[in-house]
Amino acid sequence: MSFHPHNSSLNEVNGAGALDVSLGPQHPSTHGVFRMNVRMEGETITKLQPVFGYLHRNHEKIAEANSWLGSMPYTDRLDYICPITNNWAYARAVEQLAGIEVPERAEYIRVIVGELTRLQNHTAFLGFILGDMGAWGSALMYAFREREKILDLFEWLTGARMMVNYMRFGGVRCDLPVGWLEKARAYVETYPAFLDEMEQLLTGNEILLARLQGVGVLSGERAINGGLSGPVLRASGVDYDIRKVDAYGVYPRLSFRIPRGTVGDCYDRFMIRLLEARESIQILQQAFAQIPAGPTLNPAVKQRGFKPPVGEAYGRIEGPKGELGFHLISQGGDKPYRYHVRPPSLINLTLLEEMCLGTKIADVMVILGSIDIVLGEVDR
Amino acid sequence: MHDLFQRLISLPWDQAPQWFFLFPALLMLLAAAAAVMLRNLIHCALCLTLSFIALGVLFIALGAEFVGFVQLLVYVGAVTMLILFAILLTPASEVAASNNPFRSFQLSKALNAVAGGAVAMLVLAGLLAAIFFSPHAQAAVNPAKAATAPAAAIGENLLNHTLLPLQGTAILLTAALIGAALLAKEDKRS
Amino acid sequence: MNLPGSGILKGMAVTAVNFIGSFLDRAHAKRLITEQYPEERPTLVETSRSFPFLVFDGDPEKGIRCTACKICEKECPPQCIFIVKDKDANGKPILRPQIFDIDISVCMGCQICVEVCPFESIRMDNIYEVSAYDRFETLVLHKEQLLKSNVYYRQIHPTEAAQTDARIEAARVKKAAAAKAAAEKAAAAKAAAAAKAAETQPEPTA
Amino acid sequence: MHFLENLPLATKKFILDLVKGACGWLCTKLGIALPPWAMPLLLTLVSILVVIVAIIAVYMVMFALMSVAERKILARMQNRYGPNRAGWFGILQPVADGIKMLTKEDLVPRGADKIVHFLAPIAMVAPALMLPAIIPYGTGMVPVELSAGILYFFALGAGTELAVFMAGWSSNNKYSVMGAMRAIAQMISYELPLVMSAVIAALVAGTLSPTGIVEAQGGYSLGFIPNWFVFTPWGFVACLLFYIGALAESNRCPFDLPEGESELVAGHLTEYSGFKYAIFFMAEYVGMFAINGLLVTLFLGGYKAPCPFLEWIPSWCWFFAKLALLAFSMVWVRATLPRFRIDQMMQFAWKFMLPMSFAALIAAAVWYYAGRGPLAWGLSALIVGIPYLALGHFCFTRHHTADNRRYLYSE
Repeated sequence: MSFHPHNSSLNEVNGAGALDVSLGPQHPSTHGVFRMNVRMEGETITKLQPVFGYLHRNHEKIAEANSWLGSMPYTDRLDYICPITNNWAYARAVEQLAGIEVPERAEYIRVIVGELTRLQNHTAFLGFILGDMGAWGSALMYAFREREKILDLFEWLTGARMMVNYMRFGGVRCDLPVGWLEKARAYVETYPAFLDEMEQLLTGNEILLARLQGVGVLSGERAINGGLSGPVLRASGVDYDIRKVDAYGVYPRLSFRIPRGTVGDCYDRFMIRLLEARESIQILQQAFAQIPAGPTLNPAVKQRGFKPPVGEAYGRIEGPKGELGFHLISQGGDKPYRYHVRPPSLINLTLLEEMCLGTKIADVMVILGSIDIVLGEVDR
Repeated sequence: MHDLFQRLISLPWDQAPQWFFLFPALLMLLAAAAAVMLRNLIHCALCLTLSFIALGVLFIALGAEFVGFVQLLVYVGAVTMLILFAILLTPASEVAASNNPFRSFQLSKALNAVAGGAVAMLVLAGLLAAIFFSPHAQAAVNPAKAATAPAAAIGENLLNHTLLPLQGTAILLTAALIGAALLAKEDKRS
Repeated sequence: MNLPGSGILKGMAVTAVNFIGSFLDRAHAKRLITEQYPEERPTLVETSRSFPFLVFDGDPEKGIRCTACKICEKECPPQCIFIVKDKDANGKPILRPQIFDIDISVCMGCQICVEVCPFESIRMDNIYEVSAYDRFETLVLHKEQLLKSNVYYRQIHPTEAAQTDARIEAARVKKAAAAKAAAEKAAAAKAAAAAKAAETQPEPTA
Repeated sequence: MHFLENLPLATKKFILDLVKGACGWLCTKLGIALPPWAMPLLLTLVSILVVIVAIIAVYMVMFALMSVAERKILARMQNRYGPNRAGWFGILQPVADGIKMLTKEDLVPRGADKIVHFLAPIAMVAPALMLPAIIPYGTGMVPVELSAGILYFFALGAGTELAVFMAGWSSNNKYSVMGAMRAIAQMISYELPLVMSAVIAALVAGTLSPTGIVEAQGGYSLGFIPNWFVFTPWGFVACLLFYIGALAESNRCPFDLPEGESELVAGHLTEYSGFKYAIFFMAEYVGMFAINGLLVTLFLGGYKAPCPFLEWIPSWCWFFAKLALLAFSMVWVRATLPRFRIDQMMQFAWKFMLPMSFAALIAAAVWYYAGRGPLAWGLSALIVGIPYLALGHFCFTRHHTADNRRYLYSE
């Protein structure tokens, strides 16, 4: 649709007094190559159509042509902000499929790296959403400063900062290096102070409150109907956390609380992340105290040439962004027959239009940011 | 060469500033003509702004700093902006109806033009009469009086001699503002 | 009731603290953690990994551990390894790669090849300056570029290399023991046979 | 120190003398008789030229320094290093940026209105460079002494709105037009409180001339507190309002909606590249310096020293020190605050800033007529304090507060 302000006006497109804008795929704040076809009256959104697939990398089909183990490094690249939890979800799905036991120490290590991932994802989220609101990067830089230190821990543990390829069927690839646990524990000690700093920078800020409160309200019922999960769902007041519901791994042995919002607007989504980060610190401290010695990998599992029995399994975990699940079908071969990812980012996006209608164009960016998507996971 | 230079330098250059007023004056007239004749409405509005600016410069050149600056502030800063806003917010179908009178010459249009010209002439004549025959204007034209702290003099005048009309204008404008706000609100509700 | 604007002032206090703190953070540990890369080289942790290389003992030609079994080629998820078995003069395959290429523009550094290799011959390097002007030729590493000595491996990954060496040594010892046992067994069998022969032989002579 | 104080004026005088001497020498050498009016006219022209060159040079240097200082300060506030590759501590970064901008391709969209697209940067930079003319930089250092100087400033400032509109509209890009619309709406809204708070200072000083306003702030009360307007209740409020208005007028965070990079890509600048973009950039910075200079003049005592024993430092140093402080604070604000939304920006202007500026006006009048003593202080503080709390409550804290949220926890 062509647009010529020279012989028309802002209000003239389709004669309906509306202006159609294609936001993205190349746009500063669509969090990657995401596109929204937006119809606006003035600056108010009257229609929004998300378009994705610009980052499609054939993940599921590649996995069906690869060995079971060979898909593990690919899962790193789904949600590249938190690769370890992607590993975990896939490993858990395969473990369910083949009925593999995981040693206790490995479960604790999984919880530790998983919660560290949650910490850095949630603080990075605070930075990203501030960026969407036009704050020039301070919160993002502070979040990334701390993320850097967590990534250093990951590098020490797994050899890579982001593309970790750490989990294995029945455990984790390698044990914690000597001194890792002490360093991680000392680091987590400093985290509450950092969260306090972030909270002081952000939560009282009048502009931020005005930008977030009452924007993109989503009722709990709609959130459930839309299949949403993770912090977005809990911000709408739904008490649903797979760590509690499925009680997988060693989570039942750790005491932690699930925060949930009451309004379901962007501010609640923002605050839920902060509160969850504080709970993650609790979990980490308990895990540091409880972690036992022992093997980290089930020696009965043959990683190379792994052939699970014929069957079907859906393994899921509570990822930092929501329910991350893998649906696997095995025909007994060395490759999955069907491999399907249930990415939280994609499912959480489905109600984007509903949240955005009637808001201003600047709010669209904030709402999109409050869902916390990573395009690697949306498009796969 | 030497003589030429001597003659050139002996020309009455100190009188030159008096002729400078021709630049803004011509610019103002040209821009005003363009504002009437151009096809593109935005171009018309921009030309109108140019003519406003030139008028402001003329005021300043005549020593009426205060009026000149107010001219710029009010006309360039506010009136033009409102005009541009109005153009951008008006649906284009209504905008497109405006046409260049010289492109499609018709007798009725020519008659319209003549009638419009006549009205314009009458208004101009009235303005000129007001300038040249009104006693206030005669007093203001006196350059000796105008040059002394124009801003202070205007303020003095407004708040002493014409306080009542000023307050009346203020009430009128406030009423207009409230009315506009109410109208806009009504429109939103329906 | 909060004073309007107090939240903004609190936020500005945080940025001010960070502004001053970034000048006070001389150790670059808390606030100013950026590494000034070309001047400051990162100190890599021992486990750090980038791309695979081939380990040899002693001589790069004779000491190459790889037997061109092609397991890594088969297991590599993005399929960036290409191996051709070497042949001797008679065209008979020998347990050595003639061509061993890794396209590091495709390699994703997952180290699955390392995990599946039964001969401890492929390991992860920690080089990180591999940019090149040509993406097709220069970034395909050939056998000559991939071959690095076990000494180098011990330098970059001491713990892991020690474990590997121990495993190889154990395997060697076991093999030697097995060979010795086999030799002894053979010798014993021979002796037994000889004894039997000796037992049976005297009869006719006796 | 007396020498330093007079340095700028002495330099100007020296140049004029030089021109005069050279001219006279040339005329006698060539045997030309000058008419009596020629030398004064020539000297007037030269002195105008000297002032113009000086203003442009000073503001260009300040722009160059600011463009690197802003990035460095912002970086430090975000715990980064900022530019440190070009020259010593990155000091040559503006040169590198300039070369980059000059060598970049100048793109004009095919559907653009080429003439207006070309004229917009010029219309932007011309008024911006004329703005600094009326600011008193030191004792006796006013480039143009105008009796209605404040008015001149706002009259020219209106020109930048037009330029932003021209840039946005002529680019024929949806983002650009939206940015232009936002720019106009924002500038019209914030012009009002800006002018109102300037009027307050002018009212108390009893003059529209910037020099007069600075001189009205001379002297010290109690021997050490300078009589700057910012140290009175009404002046403090008016100063803050003017500061916020200045942020909005110079399109800086949190009022950078016209550029609004997270929603409008770059707003009215989307289709500009190369040197035209650099000119916009420069005009914005020069405009920012100019409006900060006016703020210094109106409320921060202009070129006056903050305490009696520091008066030996040249007056123009004080002016630029205050200017630098304000520029730093603008970077600081940028490092901290997110951007307003368009409707909130408008509400803030009309529902908060405009009534507050009226309150400050009344407070100033009360302070003026109640004798400037403690009673006047208390009264005017009440007159600005109560509306502040009330408006703050009704516009912001009533709707948006962090305290009214509850978060439930489930085990």
